[in-house]
Amino acid sequence: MDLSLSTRSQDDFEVIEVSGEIDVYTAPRLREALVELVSKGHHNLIVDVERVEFLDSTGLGVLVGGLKRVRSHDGSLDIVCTHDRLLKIFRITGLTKVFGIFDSVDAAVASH
Amino acid sequence: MDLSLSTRSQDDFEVIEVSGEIDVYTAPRLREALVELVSKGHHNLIVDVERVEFLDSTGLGVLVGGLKRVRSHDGSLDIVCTHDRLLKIFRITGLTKVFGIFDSVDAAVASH
Amino acid sequence: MPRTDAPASAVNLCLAADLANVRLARLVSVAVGRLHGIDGPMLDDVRLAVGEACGRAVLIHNDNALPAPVVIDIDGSAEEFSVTVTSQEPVDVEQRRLEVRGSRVEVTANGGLAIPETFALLGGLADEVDVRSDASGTTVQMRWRLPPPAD
Amino acid sequence: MPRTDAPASAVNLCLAADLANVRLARLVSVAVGRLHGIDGPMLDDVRLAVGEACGRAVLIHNDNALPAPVVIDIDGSAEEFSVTVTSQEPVDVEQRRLEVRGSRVEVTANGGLAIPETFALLGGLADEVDVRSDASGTTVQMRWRLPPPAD
Ligand SMILES: Nc1ncnc2c1ncn2[C@@H]1O[C@H](COP(=O)(O)OP(=O)(O)O)[C@@H](O)[C@H]1O
Ligand SMILES: Nc1ncnc2c1ncn2[C@@H]1O[C@H](COP(=O)(O)OP(=O)(O)O)[C@@H](O)[C@H]1O
Repeated sequence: MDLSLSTRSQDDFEVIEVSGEIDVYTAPRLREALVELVSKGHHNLIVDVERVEFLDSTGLGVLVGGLKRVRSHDGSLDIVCTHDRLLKIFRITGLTKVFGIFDSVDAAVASH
Repeated sequence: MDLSLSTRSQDDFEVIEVSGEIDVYTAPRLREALVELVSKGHHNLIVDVERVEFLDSTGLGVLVGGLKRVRSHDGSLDIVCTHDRLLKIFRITGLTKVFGIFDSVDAAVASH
Repeated sequence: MPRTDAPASAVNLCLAADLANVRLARLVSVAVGRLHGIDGPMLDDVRLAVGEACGRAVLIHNDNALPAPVVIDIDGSAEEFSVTVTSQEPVDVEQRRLEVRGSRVEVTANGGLAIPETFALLGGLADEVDVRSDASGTTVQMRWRLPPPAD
Repeated sequence: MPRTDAPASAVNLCLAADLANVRLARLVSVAVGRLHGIDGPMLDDVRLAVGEACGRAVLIHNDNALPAPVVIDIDGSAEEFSVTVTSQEPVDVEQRRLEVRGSRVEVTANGGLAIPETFALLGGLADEVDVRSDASGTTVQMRWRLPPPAD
Protein backbone atom coordinates (compact mmCIF):
# COMPACT_ATOMS: atom_id res chain seq x y z
CA MET A 1 0.00 0.00 0.00
CA ASP A 2 1.27 3.41 -0.94
CA LEU A 3 1.14 6.65 1.05
CA SER A 4 -1.86 8.94 0.81
CA LEU A 5 -2.38 12.30 2.45
CA SER A 6 -5.39 14.50 3.03
CA THR A 7 -5.50 17.84 4.80
CA ARG A 8 -8.37 19.70 6.47
CA SER A 9 -8.79 22.57 8.94
CA GLN A 10 -10.27 22.15 12.40
CA ASP A 11 -10.42 25.24 14.64
CA ASP A 12 -6.95 26.82 14.39
CA PHE A 13 -5.29 23.58 13.36
CA GLU A 14 -4.41 21.91 10.12
CA VAL A 15 -5.06 18.19 10.37
CA ILE A 16 -2.99 15.96 8.04
CA GLU A 17 -4.54 12.52 7.77
CA VAL A 18 -1.97 10.01 6.58
CA SER A 19 -2.74 6.49 5.39
CA GLY A 20 -0.64 3.69 3.95
CA GLU A 21 3.07 3.29 4.48
CA ILE A 22 5.47 6.04 5.56
CA ASP A 23 8.86 4.64 4.69
CA VAL A 24 12.19 5.62 3.21
CA TYR A 25 10.52 5.68 -0.24
CA THR A 26 7.33 7.59 0.55
CA ALA A 27 8.41 9.84 3.45
CA PRO A 28 9.66 12.63 1.14
CA ARG A 29 6.03 13.23 0.11
CA LEU A 30 4.99 13.73 3.73
CA ARG A 31 7.94 16.06 4.21
CA GLU A 32 6.87 18.14 1.19
CA ALA A 33 3.31 18.35 2.52
CA LEU A 34 4.52 19.56 5.93
CA VAL A 35 6.95 22.05 4.40
CA GLU A 36 4.19 23.43 2.19
CA LEU A 37 1.74 23.88 5.07
CA VAL A 38 4.36 25.70 7.13
CA SER A 39 5.36 27.91 4.20
CA LYS A 40 1.69 28.87 3.78
CA GLY A 41 1.67 30.12 7.37
CA HIS A 42 0.09 27.08 9.09
CA HIS A 43 2.07 26.56 12.27
CA ASN A 44 -0.30 24.42 14.33
CA LEU A 45 -0.35 20.96 12.82
CA ILE A 46 -1.92 17.69 13.86
CA VAL A 47 -0.68 14.58 12.05
CA ASP A 48 -3.23 11.78 12.29
CA VAL A 49 -1.45 8.43 11.73
CA GLU A 50 -4.38 6.22 12.76
CA ARG A 51 -4.60 4.76 9.28
CA VAL A 52 -0.86 4.32 8.80
CA GLU A 53 0.11 0.69 8.21
CA PHE A 54 3.83 1.14 8.53
CA LEU A 55 6.19 3.84 9.83
CA ASP A 56 9.99 3.72 9.73
CA SER A 57 12.73 5.97 11.06
CA THR A 58 12.72 8.09 7.90
CA GLY A 59 9.06 8.81 8.65
CA LEU A 60 9.94 9.68 12.23
CA GLY A 61 12.71 11.93 10.93
CA VAL A 62 10.20 13.80 8.76
CA LEU A 63 7.85 14.26 11.72
CA VAL A 64 10.72 15.53 13.89
CA GLY A 65 11.78 17.82 11.03
CA GLY A 66 8.21 19.16 10.85
CA LEU A 67 8.17 19.74 14.60
CA LYS A 68 11.41 21.71 14.45
CA ARG A 69 10.02 23.79 11.62
CA VAL A 70 6.73 24.76 13.36
CA ARG A 71 8.50 25.37 16.69
CA SER A 72 10.67 27.99 15.05
CA HIS A 73 7.35 29.80 14.47
CA ASP A 74 6.12 29.08 18.02
CA GLY A 75 3.79 26.48 16.56
CA SER A 76 3.00 22.88 17.44
CA LEU A 77 2.93 19.46 15.79
CA ASP A 78 0.88 16.82 17.58
CA ILE A 79 0.40 13.20 16.66
CA VAL A 80 -2.86 11.24 16.77
CA CYS A 81 -2.06 7.58 17.32
CA THR A 82 -3.60 4.77 19.34
CA HIS A 83 -2.05 1.67 17.78
CA ASP A 84 0.53 -0.11 19.92
CA ARG A 85 2.41 -1.13 16.79
CA LEU A 86 3.22 2.52 16.03
CA LEU A 87 3.38 3.80 19.63
CA LYS A 88 6.13 1.28 20.25
CA ILE A 89 8.29 2.93 17.57
CA PHE A 90 7.83 6.36 19.16
CA ARG A 91 8.72 4.81 22.52
CA ILE A 92 11.87 2.97 21.37
CA THR A 93 13.25 6.13 19.79
CA GLY A 94 12.38 8.32 22.79
CA LEU A 95 10.01 10.42 20.68
CA THR A 96 7.07 10.00 23.09
CA LYS A 97 8.83 12.71 25.10
CA VAL A 98 9.20 14.96 22.07
CA PHE A 99 5.70 14.81 20.58
CA GLY A 100 2.30 15.29 22.13
CA ILE A 101 0.59 12.00 21.24
CA PHE A 102 -3.22 11.90 21.49
CA ASP A 103 -6.07 9.43 21.10
CA SER A 104 -8.05 11.65 18.75
CA VAL A 105 -7.89 14.91 16.84
CA ASP A 106 -10.37 16.41 19.32
CA ALA A 107 -8.13 15.48 22.24
CA ALA A 108 -5.14 17.06 20.47
CA VAL A 109 -7.10 20.28 19.82
CA ALA A 110 -8.45 20.37 23.41
CA SER A 111 -4.90 20.09 24.83
CA HIS A 112 -4.01 23.59 23.63
CA MET B 1 -3.21 -17.36 2.99
CA ASP B 2 -3.23 -21.08 3.59
CA LEU B 3 -5.71 -23.69 2.39
CA SER B 4 -8.78 -24.49 4.45
CA LEU B 5 -11.43 -27.11 3.78
CA SER B 6 -14.89 -27.73 5.14
CA THR B 7 -17.30 -30.45 4.14
CA ARG B 8 -21.09 -30.71 4.46
CA SER B 9 -23.86 -32.83 2.95
CA GLN B 10 -26.57 -31.43 0.73
CA ASP B 11 -29.15 -33.87 -0.67
CA ASP B 12 -27.12 -36.79 -2.03
CA PHE B 13 -23.98 -34.71 -2.45
CA GLU B 14 -20.93 -33.97 -0.37
CA VAL B 15 -19.98 -30.32 -0.75
CA ILE B 16 -16.31 -29.47 -0.15
CA GLU B 17 -15.87 -25.76 0.41
CA VAL B 18 -12.30 -24.74 -0.23
CA SER B 19 -10.78 -21.40 0.70
CA GLY B 20 -7.29 -19.94 0.47
CA GLU B 21 -4.63 -21.08 -1.95
CA ILE B 22 -4.57 -24.45 -3.74
CA ASP B 23 -1.01 -24.73 -4.93
CA VAL B 24 1.84 -27.20 -5.28
CA TYR B 25 2.36 -26.97 -1.49
CA THR B 26 -1.23 -27.23 -0.23
CA ALA B 27 -2.86 -29.36 -2.95
CA PRO B 28 -1.91 -32.67 -1.27
CA ARG B 29 -4.33 -31.80 1.56
CA LEU B 30 -7.19 -31.37 -0.89
CA ARG B 31 -6.21 -34.66 -2.51
CA GLU B 32 -6.33 -36.42 0.87
CA ALA B 33 -9.74 -34.93 1.61
CA LEU B 34 -11.13 -36.14 -1.74
CA VAL B 35 -9.57 -39.59 -1.36
CA GLU B 36 -11.05 -39.90 2.13
CA LEU B 37 -14.55 -38.92 1.00
CA VAL B 38 -14.45 -41.43 -1.84
CA SER B 39 -13.12 -44.19 0.42
CA LYS B 40 -16.03 -43.52 2.79
CA GLY B 41 -18.41 -44.19 -0.07
CA HIS B 42 -19.24 -40.64 -1.11
CA HIS B 43 -19.19 -40.64 -4.90
CA ASN B 44 -21.11 -37.48 -5.70
CA LEU B 45 -18.92 -34.52 -4.87
CA ILE B 46 -19.24 -30.80 -5.39
CA VAL B 47 -16.09 -28.75 -4.92
CA ASP B 48 -16.92 -25.13 -4.20
CA VAL B 49 -13.92 -22.95 -5.08
CA GLU B 50 -15.70 -19.60 -4.74
CA ARG B 51 -13.43 -18.59 -1.87
CA VAL B 52 -10.23 -19.85 -3.46
CA GLU B 53 -7.69 -17.06 -3.94
CA PHE B 54 -5.27 -19.02 -6.06
CA LEU B 55 -5.30 -22.28 -8.01
CA ASP B 56 -2.39 -23.79 -9.91
CA SER B 57 -1.97 -26.82 -12.15
CA THR B 58 -1.23 -29.09 -9.19
CA GLY B 59 -4.64 -28.10 -7.82
CA LEU B 60 -6.20 -28.84 -11.20
CA GLY B 61 -4.43 -32.20 -11.23
CA VAL B 62 -5.95 -33.05 -7.85
CA LEU B 63 -9.42 -32.12 -9.08
CA VAL B 64 -8.95 -34.24 -12.23
CA GLY B 65 -7.65 -37.08 -10.06
CA GLY B 66 -10.77 -36.79 -7.87
CA LEU B 67 -12.98 -36.85 -10.93
CA LYS B 68 -11.34 -40.02 -12.23
CA ARG B 69 -11.78 -41.63 -8.82
CA VAL B 70 -15.53 -40.90 -8.47
CA ARG B 71 -16.19 -41.79 -12.11
CA SER B 72 -14.81 -45.26 -11.49
CA HIS B 73 -17.76 -45.55 -9.04
CA ASP B 74 -20.20 -43.95 -11.52
CA GLY B 75 -20.11 -40.82 -9.42
CA SER B 76 -19.62 -37.14 -10.25
CA LEU B 77 -17.39 -34.25 -9.30
CA ASP B 78 -18.72 -30.79 -10.10
CA ILE B 79 -17.09 -27.44 -9.56
CA VAL B 80 -18.75 -24.29 -8.24
CA CYS B 81 -16.91 -21.28 -9.61
CA THR B 82 -17.92 -17.87 -10.92
CA HIS B 83 -14.66 -15.92 -10.80
CA ASP B 84 -13.11 -15.16 -14.17
CA ARG B 85 -9.65 -15.40 -12.64
CA LEU B 86 -10.20 -19.12 -11.92
CA LEU B 87 -12.46 -19.92 -14.87
CA LYS B 88 -9.68 -18.74 -17.15
CA ILE B 89 -7.37 -21.46 -15.79
CA PHE B 90 -9.96 -24.17 -16.44
CA ARG B 91 -10.40 -22.76 -19.93
CA ILE B 92 -6.69 -22.57 -20.83
CA THR B 93 -6.18 -26.18 -19.80
CA GLY B 94 -9.30 -27.42 -21.58
CA LEU B 95 -10.86 -28.57 -18.31
CA THR B 96 -14.12 -26.64 -18.88
CA LYS B 97 -14.97 -29.60 -21.13
CA VAL B 98 -14.08 -32.11 -18.45
CA PHE B 99 -15.86 -30.68 -15.40
CA GLY B 100 -19.37 -29.49 -14.87
CA ILE B 101 -18.82 -25.91 -13.70
CA PHE B 102 -21.74 -24.16 -11.97
CA ASP B 103 -22.63 -20.78 -10.50
CA SER B 104 -23.83 -22.20 -7.20
CA VAL B 105 -24.08 -25.42 -5.23
CA ASP B 106 -27.84 -25.41 -5.85
CA ALA B 107 -27.30 -25.21 -9.60
CA ALA B 108 -24.82 -28.10 -9.44
CA VAL B 109 -27.28 -30.24 -7.44
CA ALA B 110 -30.18 -29.32 -9.76
CA SER B 111 -28.18 -30.41 -12.83
CA HIS B 112 -28.34 -34.07 -11.81
CA MET C 1 20.53 10.85 -6.70
CA PRO C 2 23.02 8.91 -8.84
CA ARG C 3 21.42 6.05 -10.73
CA THR C 4 23.04 2.66 -10.50
CA ASP C 5 23.93 0.52 -13.50
CA ALA C 6 21.40 -2.14 -12.55
CA PRO C 7 17.84 -1.52 -13.70
CA ALA C 8 15.66 0.02 -10.99
CA SER C 9 13.58 -3.02 -10.29
CA ALA C 10 15.99 -5.86 -10.95
CA VAL C 11 15.25 -8.40 -8.31
CA ASN C 12 16.93 -11.72 -7.84
CA LEU C 13 15.53 -14.30 -5.44
CA CYS C 14 17.21 -17.57 -4.49
CA LEU C 15 14.95 -20.06 -2.75
CA ALA C 16 15.75 -23.33 -1.05
CA ALA C 17 13.88 -26.03 -2.94
CA ASP C 18 10.96 -26.22 -0.55
CA LEU C 19 7.40 -26.30 -1.85
CA ALA C 20 6.38 -23.78 0.83
CA ASN C 21 8.73 -21.28 -0.83
CA VAL C 22 6.85 -21.29 -4.14
CA ARG C 23 4.37 -18.88 -2.58
CA LEU C 24 7.22 -16.46 -1.88
CA ALA C 25 8.19 -16.44 -5.54
CA ARG C 26 4.60 -15.58 -6.44
CA LEU C 27 4.44 -12.89 -3.77
CA VAL C 28 7.64 -11.20 -4.89
CA SER C 29 6.80 -11.34 -8.61
CA VAL C 30 3.41 -9.82 -7.97
CA ALA C 31 4.90 -7.08 -5.80
CA VAL C 32 7.51 -6.24 -8.45
CA GLY C 33 4.87 -6.48 -11.18
CA ARG C 34 2.80 -3.89 -9.29
CA LEU C 35 5.84 -1.58 -9.18
CA HIS C 36 5.75 -1.84 -12.99
CA GLY C 37 2.11 -0.84 -13.08
CA ILE C 38 0.73 -4.31 -13.78
CA ASP C 39 -2.66 -5.05 -12.25
CA GLY C 40 -5.94 -6.87 -12.88
CA PRO C 41 -5.96 -10.08 -14.95
CA MET C 42 -2.37 -9.60 -16.14
CA LEU C 43 -1.19 -9.64 -12.53
CA ASP C 44 -3.14 -12.89 -12.01
CA ASP C 45 -1.32 -14.32 -15.04
CA VAL C 46 2.07 -13.33 -13.61
CA ARG C 47 1.18 -14.87 -10.24
CA LEU C 48 0.09 -18.16 -11.76
CA ALA C 49 2.85 -18.43 -14.36
CA VAL C 50 5.57 -17.80 -11.77
CA GLY C 51 3.93 -20.30 -9.44
CA GLU C 52 3.89 -22.92 -12.20
CA ALA C 53 7.48 -22.38 -13.26
CA CYS C 54 8.77 -22.31 -9.67
CA GLY C 55 6.69 -25.25 -8.56
CA ARG C 56 8.14 -27.24 -11.44
CA ALA C 57 11.68 -26.16 -10.54
CA VAL C 58 11.28 -27.00 -6.84
CA LEU C 59 9.83 -30.43 -7.63
CA ILE C 60 12.74 -31.15 -9.96
CA HIS C 61 15.27 -30.10 -7.33
CA ASN C 62 13.56 -32.22 -4.71
CA ASP C 63 13.17 -35.29 -6.89
CA ASN C 64 16.80 -35.10 -7.93
CA ALA C 65 18.04 -34.20 -4.42
CA LEU C 66 19.76 -31.05 -5.67
CA PRO C 67 21.02 -28.87 -2.81
CA ALA C 68 21.25 -25.72 -4.95
CA PRO C 69 18.56 -23.07 -4.67
CA VAL C 70 16.00 -22.29 -7.34
CA VAL C 71 16.78 -18.86 -8.77
CA ILE C 72 14.18 -16.30 -9.85
CA ASP C 73 15.19 -13.18 -11.78
CA ILE C 74 12.61 -10.46 -12.15
CA ASP C 75 13.20 -7.60 -14.47
CA GLY C 76 11.30 -4.96 -16.30
CA SER C 77 11.40 -1.94 -18.53
CA ALA C 78 8.74 0.44 -19.72
CA GLU C 79 7.74 -2.04 -22.44
CA GLU C 80 8.23 -5.43 -20.88
CA PHE C 81 8.12 -7.38 -17.65
CA SER C 82 10.02 -10.64 -17.37
CA VAL C 83 10.52 -13.41 -14.86
CA THR C 84 13.15 -16.09 -15.37
CA VAL C 85 13.21 -19.24 -13.26
CA THR C 86 16.40 -21.28 -13.23
CA SER C 87 16.59 -24.81 -11.94
CA GLN C 88 19.95 -26.47 -11.75
CA GLU C 89 19.25 -30.05 -12.78
CA PRO C 90 21.89 -31.27 -15.17
CA VAL C 91 19.84 -32.25 -18.19
CA ASP C 92 21.15 -35.23 -20.02
CA VAL C 93 20.28 -33.90 -23.43
CA GLU C 94 21.49 -37.12 -25.00
CA GLN C 95 19.03 -39.16 -23.02
CA ARG C 96 16.40 -36.44 -23.55
CA ARG C 97 14.45 -37.15 -20.42
CA LEU C 98 14.35 -36.44 -16.74
CA GLU C 99 12.17 -37.82 -14.00
CA VAL C 100 9.71 -35.38 -12.43
CA ARG C 101 7.45 -36.90 -9.82
CA GLY C 102 7.56 -40.15 -11.68
CA SER C 103 6.21 -38.81 -14.93
CA ARG C 104 8.49 -38.69 -17.92
CA VAL C 105 9.51 -35.30 -19.13
CA GLU C 106 10.67 -34.97 -22.68
CA VAL C 107 13.58 -32.83 -23.65
CA THR C 108 12.66 -31.25 -26.95
CA ALA C 109 14.95 -30.89 -29.93
CA ASN C 110 16.03 -27.36 -28.98
CA GLY C 111 16.93 -28.47 -25.47
CA GLY C 112 13.69 -27.38 -23.80
CA LEU C 113 11.99 -29.48 -21.18
CA ALA C 114 8.37 -30.28 -21.74
CA ILE C 115 6.01 -31.04 -18.90
CA PRO C 116 2.78 -30.92 -20.85
CA GLU C 117 0.41 -29.36 -18.27
CA THR C 118 2.85 -26.82 -16.93
CA PHE C 119 3.92 -25.51 -20.27
CA ALA C 120 0.41 -25.55 -21.70
CA LEU C 121 -0.58 -23.28 -18.87
CA LEU C 122 2.50 -21.04 -19.19
CA GLY C 123 1.86 -20.59 -22.88
CA GLY C 124 -1.63 -19.35 -22.07
CA LEU C 125 -0.44 -16.95 -19.37
CA ALA C 126 2.67 -15.18 -20.64
CA ASP C 127 3.10 -13.37 -23.94
CA GLU C 128 6.31 -15.29 -24.56
CA VAL C 129 7.77 -18.36 -22.92
CA ASP C 130 11.30 -19.41 -23.65
CA VAL C 131 12.68 -22.63 -22.18
CA ARG C 132 16.34 -23.59 -22.49
CA SER C 133 18.16 -26.55 -21.00
CA ASP C 134 21.75 -27.57 -20.99
CA ALA C 135 24.08 -29.61 -18.88
CA SER C 136 24.00 -27.02 -16.08
CA GLY C 137 20.26 -26.57 -15.78
CA THR C 138 17.07 -25.18 -17.24
CA THR C 139 15.84 -21.62 -17.51
CA VAL C 140 12.19 -20.79 -18.10
CA GLN C 141 11.80 -17.19 -19.16
CA MET C 142 8.33 -15.65 -19.23
CA ARG C 143 7.70 -12.25 -20.73
CA TRP C 144 4.76 -9.90 -20.69
CA ARG C 145 4.43 -6.86 -22.94
CA LEU C 146 3.30 -3.87 -20.91
CA PRO C 147 0.56 -1.63 -22.27
CA PRO C 148 1.69 1.94 -22.91
CA PRO C 149 0.90 4.03 -19.83
CA ALA C 150 -2.44 5.81 -20.07
CA ASP C 151 -2.24 9.57 -19.51
CA MET D 1 11.02 -36.61 -0.44
CA PRO D 2 14.79 -36.19 -0.19
CA ARG D 3 15.78 -33.15 1.85
CA THR D 4 18.27 -30.77 0.36
CA ASP D 5 21.38 -29.57 2.18
CA ALA D 6 20.12 -26.01 2.31
CA PRO D 7 17.79 -25.23 5.20
CA ALA D 8 14.12 -25.41 4.25
CA SER D 9 13.43 -21.72 4.35
CA ALA D 10 16.74 -20.24 3.29
CA VAL D 11 15.88 -17.30 1.11
CA ASN D 12 18.28 -14.97 -0.55
CA LEU D 13 17.10 -11.76 -2.17
CA CYS D 14 19.24 -9.40 -4.25
CA LEU D 15 17.68 -6.00 -4.86
CA ALA D 16 18.78 -3.17 -7.10
CA ALA D 17 19.49 -0.19 -4.85
CA ASP D 18 16.15 1.51 -5.40
CA LEU D 19 14.18 2.91 -2.47
CA ALA D 20 11.00 1.41 -3.92
CA ASN D 21 12.55 -2.03 -3.43
CA VAL D 22 12.85 -1.67 0.36
CA ARG D 23 9.19 -2.60 0.61
CA LEU D 24 9.95 -5.88 -1.18
CA ALA D 25 12.54 -6.75 1.42
CA ARG D 26 9.95 -6.16 4.15
CA LEU D 27 7.34 -8.17 2.30
CA VAL D 28 9.60 -11.17 1.79
CA SER D 29 10.94 -11.17 5.37
CA VAL D 30 7.43 -11.02 6.75
CA ALA D 31 6.29 -13.85 4.49
CA VAL D 32 9.25 -16.03 5.49
CA GLY D 33 8.78 -15.05 9.15
CA ARG D 34 5.16 -16.27 8.90
CA LEU D 35 6.42 -19.61 7.52
CA HIS D 36 8.40 -19.82 10.77
CA GLY D 37 5.31 -19.22 12.85
CA ILE D 38 6.10 -15.60 13.72
CA ASP D 39 3.09 -13.33 14.10
CA GLY D 40 1.74 -10.39 16.10
CA PRO D 41 4.13 -7.77 17.49
CA MET D 42 7.21 -9.85 16.70
CA LEU D 43 6.27 -9.85 13.01
CA ASP D 44 5.91 -6.05 13.19
CA ASP D 45 9.42 -5.91 14.66
CA VAL D 46 10.81 -8.03 11.82
CA ARG D 47 9.06 -5.85 9.23
CA LEU D 48 10.42 -2.63 10.69
CA ALA D 49 13.92 -3.88 11.43
CA VAL D 50 14.35 -5.24 7.91
CA GLY D 51 12.98 -2.00 6.48
CA GLU D 52 15.47 0.01 8.53
CA ALA D 53 18.47 -2.11 7.63
CA CYS D 54 17.56 -2.25 3.94
CA GLY D 55 16.67 1.41 3.71
CA ARG D 56 20.06 2.21 5.17
CA ALA D 57 21.80 -0.13 2.71
CA VAL D 58 19.95 1.26 -0.33
CA LEU D 59 20.71 4.86 0.68
CA ILE D 60 24.38 4.00 1.06
CA HIS D 61 24.48 2.32 -2.35
CA ASN D 62 22.74 5.29 -3.94
CA ASP D 63 24.85 7.94 -2.25
CA ASN D 64 28.03 6.12 -3.22
CA ALA D 65 26.78 5.23 -6.73
CA LEU D 66 27.38 1.53 -6.20
CA PRO D 67 25.94 -0.59 -9.01
CA ALA D 68 25.89 -3.79 -6.93
CA PRO D 69 22.62 -5.03 -5.47
CA VAL D 70 21.76 -4.99 -1.78
CA VAL D 71 21.63 -8.59 -0.55
CA ILE D 72 19.18 -9.94 2.01
CA ASP D 73 19.62 -13.41 3.50
CA ILE D 74 16.74 -14.83 5.48
CA ASP D 75 17.18 -17.95 7.48
CA GLY D 76 15.58 -19.74 10.34
CA SER D 77 15.53 -22.79 12.53
CA ALA D 78 13.14 -24.00 15.21
CA GLU D 79 14.84 -21.67 17.72
CA GLU D 80 15.83 -18.63 15.74
CA PHE D 81 14.91 -16.42 12.82
CA SER D 82 17.55 -14.24 11.22
CA VAL D 83 17.81 -11.65 8.50
CA THR D 84 21.16 -10.39 7.24
CA VAL D 85 21.44 -7.32 5.04
CA THR D 86 24.66 -6.82 3.13
CA SER D 87 25.62 -3.55 1.51
CA GLN D 88 28.72 -3.43 -0.58
CA GLU D 89 30.23 -0.05 0.22
CA PRO D 90 33.96 -0.37 0.73
CA VAL D 91 34.40 0.97 4.24
CA ASP D 92 37.58 2.88 4.73
CA VAL D 93 38.14 1.62 8.22
CA GLU D 94 41.20 3.85 8.53
CA GLN D 95 39.17 6.94 7.86
CA ARG D 96 36.38 5.53 10.04
CA ARG D 97 33.59 7.35 8.32
CA LEU D 98 31.29 7.19 5.35
CA GLU D 99 28.79 9.68 4.00
CA VAL D 100 25.15 8.70 4.25
CA ARG D 101 22.75 11.36 3.06
CA GLY D 102 25.18 14.00 4.19
CA SER D 103 25.26 12.92 7.81
CA ARG D 104 28.45 11.46 9.16
CA VAL D 105 28.45 7.83 10.05
CA GLU D 106 31.04 6.61 12.48
CA VAL D 107 32.84 3.36 12.02
CA THR D 108 33.18 1.88 15.48
CA ALA D 109 36.29 0.23 16.87
CA ASN D 110 35.10 -3.26 15.93
CA GLY D 111 34.44 -2.17 12.37
CA GLY D 112 30.72 -1.60 12.77
CA LEU D 113 28.95 1.31 11.16
CA ALA D 114 26.86 3.48 13.40
CA ILE D 115 23.96 5.52 12.14
CA PRO D 116 22.49 6.53 15.45
CA GLU D 117 18.75 6.46 14.71
CA THR D 118 18.78 3.32 12.58
CA PHE D 119 20.75 1.27 15.03
CA ALA D 120 18.88 2.60 18.07
CA LEU D 121 15.72 1.33 16.44
CA LEU D 122 17.23 -2.02 15.38
CA GLY D 123 18.47 -2.61 18.91
CA GLY D 124 14.93 -2.18 20.18
CA LEU D 125 13.42 -4.48 17.56
CA ALA D 126 15.65 -7.53 17.23
CA ASP D 127 16.90 -9.75 20.03
CA GLU D 128 20.42 -9.44 18.67
CA VAL D 129 21.97 -7.08 16.15
CA ASP D 130 25.42 -7.71 14.82
CA VAL D 131 27.07 -5.20 12.47
CA ARG D 132 30.36 -5.89 10.74
CA SER D 133 32.18 -3.81 8.17
CA ASP D 134 35.30 -4.36 6.19
CA ALA D 135 36.82 -3.22 2.95
CA SER D 136 34.23 -5.18 0.94
CA GLY D 137 31.08 -4.01 2.66
CA THR D 138 28.86 -4.11 5.72
CA THR D 139 26.58 -6.83 7.01
CA VAL D 140 23.81 -6.12 9.49
CA GLN D 141 22.56 -9.34 11.02
CA MET D 142 19.35 -9.28 13.06
CA ARG D 143 18.22 -12.26 15.07
CA TRP D 144 15.00 -13.15 16.84
CA ARG D 145 14.64 -16.03 19.28
CA LEU D 146 11.51 -17.98 18.50
CA PRO D 147 9.20 -19.02 21.33
CA PRO D 148 8.88 -22.80 21.71
CA PRO D 149 5.82 -23.95 19.75
CA ALA D 150 2.69 -24.21 21.89
CA ASP D 151 0.98 -27.59 21.71
N1 LIG E 1 14.23 7.58 14.48
C1 LIG E 1 14.51 8.77 15.01
N2 LIG E 1 14.49 8.94 16.32
C2 LIG E 1 14.79 10.12 16.87
N3 LIG E 1 15.11 11.19 16.13
C3 LIG E 1 15.15 11.07 14.83
C4 LIG E 1 14.83 9.87 14.19
N4 LIG E 1 14.96 10.04 12.84
C5 LIG E 1 15.33 11.30 12.69
N5 LIG E 1 15.45 11.93 13.87
C6 LIG E 1 15.85 13.31 14.08
O1 LIG E 1 14.92 14.06 13.38
C7 LIG E 1 15.55 15.23 12.86
C8 LIG E 1 15.20 15.25 11.41
O2 LIG E 1 16.03 16.11 10.77
P1 LIG E 1 15.99 16.13 9.20
O3 LIG E 1 15.66 14.75 8.68
O4 LIG E 1 17.26 16.73 8.80
O5 LIG E 1 14.73 17.06 8.94
P2 LIG E 1 14.70 18.52 8.31
O6 LIG E 1 15.69 18.52 7.21
O7 LIG E 1 13.27 18.61 7.84
O8 LIG E 1 15.03 19.44 9.46
C9 LIG E 1 17.03 15.08 13.15
O9 LIG E 1 17.34 15.87 14.29
C10 LIG E 1 17.20 13.63 13.49
O10 LIG E 1 18.24 13.41 14.40
N1 LIG F 1 -3.32 -28.51 -15.63
C1 LIG F 1 -3.88 -29.64 -16.04
N2 LIG F 1 -4.66 -29.62 -17.13
C2 LIG F 1 -5.22 -30.76 -17.58
N3 LIG F 1 -5.06 -31.95 -17.00
C3 LIG F 1 -4.30 -31.99 -15.93
C4 LIG F 1 -3.68 -30.86 -15.39
N4 LIG F 1 -2.97 -31.23 -14.29
C5 LIG F 1 -3.13 -32.53 -14.18
N5 LIG F 1 -3.93 -33.00 -15.14
C6 LIG F 1 -4.32 -34.40 -15.34
O1 LIG F 1 -4.98 -34.78 -14.16
C7 LIG F 1 -4.71 -36.13 -13.89
C8 LIG F 1 -4.22 -36.17 -12.48
O2 LIG F 1 -3.65 -37.33 -12.24
P1 LIG F 1 -2.86 -37.54 -10.89
O3 LIG F 1 -2.27 -36.20 -10.45
O4 LIG F 1 -1.96 -38.68 -11.10
O5 LIG F 1 -4.06 -37.86 -9.88
P2 LIG F 1 -4.35 -39.23 -9.13
O6 LIG F 1 -3.02 -39.77 -8.70
O7 LIG F 1 -5.21 -38.76 -7.97
O8 LIG F 1 -5.08 -40.08 -10.13
C9 LIG F 1 -3.70 -36.61 -14.93
O9 LIG F 1 -4.40 -37.30 -15.92
C10 LIG F 1 -3.13 -35.34 -15.50
O10 LIG F 1 -2.77 -35.46 -16.84
